[in-house]
Amino acid sequence: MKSNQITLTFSSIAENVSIARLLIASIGGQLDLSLNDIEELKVAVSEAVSNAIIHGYKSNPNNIVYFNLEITKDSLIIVVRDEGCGISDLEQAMQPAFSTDPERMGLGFVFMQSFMDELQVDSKLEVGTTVTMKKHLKQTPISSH
Amino acid sequence: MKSNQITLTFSSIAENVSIARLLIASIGGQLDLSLNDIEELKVAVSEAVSNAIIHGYKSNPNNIVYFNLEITKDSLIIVVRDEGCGISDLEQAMQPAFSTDPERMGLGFVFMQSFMDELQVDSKLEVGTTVTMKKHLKQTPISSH
Amino acid sequence: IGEIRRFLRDDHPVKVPRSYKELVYKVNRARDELSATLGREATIGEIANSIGVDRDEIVAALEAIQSPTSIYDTLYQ
Ligand SMILES: Nc1ncnc2c1ncn2[C@@H]1O[C@H](COP(=O)(O)OP(=O)(O)O)[C@@H](O)[C@H]1O
Ligand SMILES: Nc1ncnc2c1ncn2[C@@H]1O[C@H](COP(=O)(O)OP(=O)(O)O)[C@@H](O)[C@H]1O
Ligand SMILES: [Mg+2]
Ligand SMILES: [Mg+2]
Repeated sequence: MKSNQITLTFSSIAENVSIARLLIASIGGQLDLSLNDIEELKVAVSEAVSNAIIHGYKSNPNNIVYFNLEITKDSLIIVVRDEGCGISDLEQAMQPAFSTDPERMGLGFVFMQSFMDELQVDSKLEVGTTVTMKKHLKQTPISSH
Repeated sequence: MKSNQITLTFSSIAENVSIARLLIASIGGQLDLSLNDIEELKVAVSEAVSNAIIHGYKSNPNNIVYFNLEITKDSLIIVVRDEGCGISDLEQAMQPAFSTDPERMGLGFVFMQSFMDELQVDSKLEVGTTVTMKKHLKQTPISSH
Repeated sequence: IGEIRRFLRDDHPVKVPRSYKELVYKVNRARDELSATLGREATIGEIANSIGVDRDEIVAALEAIQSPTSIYDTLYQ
């Protein structure tokens, strides 16, 4: 697969989570991954994008979420960025079952971590949050089409 | 449907045409358009994006195509832009069956025109081409083509 | 978790055309058959070839039938 750069920016409304999911799934299709791998990518992306909308922007629809994909020979790099409120205690936020919202499960970062090969979160209060996730790609098996 | 802004930028490779198609189809679904309307939007978008890649950038993968969607209360505005070679004679280019490539059918602009409610093309040699297409929402579309 | 499931279900009414459900049924069957034959997970391209559709049709159908509820159902079994 050729190298490829894709950027999606969108209003922070819940409907757009599905657009980000479709985009990553389509890229998973281009990379000829298994349905299982594609599902995992979708979950990781959903969690990161939902966090940007719900936590970063407090569901205010007038903000913009930045979603960037880079495909190289051996990896898929996904960046989800918001210019929202930021995270005050990152170590705590990333702990399983921790959430600042009692209604939520606090498993978003756990999913990102377990479904991706690398996860890095950078955040600054009142500046925003950037989530960078990497998936190593196997050298492509012979695909017939 | 709430107002929504979505921008997709991508490497000018043929595989990415299908991403633009998926995206517009998903938006069409959110807008609750008919399957027929969605199919037409997909064709109009494919034609505009393919033109940017094939004609604007001569299929050089190191260039970027800009695809912008804006949804307002009463319309869907689609902009496809390239920073490629531009069109020397726009009036001629938009005529049915005209193509600078003898292998092609020259019907791209015809489809865009007939499937969308408004079409505007701006182009400048060595600067690039911007295609702006508009679909009115909420009026019962009596298919006229 | 029951609360959350109900919330997600009520909050995201998803309309699914029957053709998508049928396609997903075929996809799942092809996936099982191919994976058994190959002795590994089938790729989406292999599944697409075997049932004669584009990969993106599979992608669109899977997303359309997917409600947030089903994500959590899968993950919390
Ligand atoms: N983009 C973000 N902006 C601000 N805060 C965030 C962001 N992402 C995560 N957080 C914080 O980290 C916590 C844990 O996130 P997560 O593991 O996804 O669980 P949940 O979303 O269920 O709360 C959130 O409750 C929130 O306080
Ligand atoms: N984005 C573009 N950049 C440069 N030239 C273009 C662009 N879009 C269209 N053209 C020119 O206009 C002609 C007609 O386009 P179209 O109606 O789509 O037919 P076709 O793509 O089959 O040639 C093309 O052959 C090409 O010369
Ligand atoms: Mg979360
Ligand atoms: Mg054309």
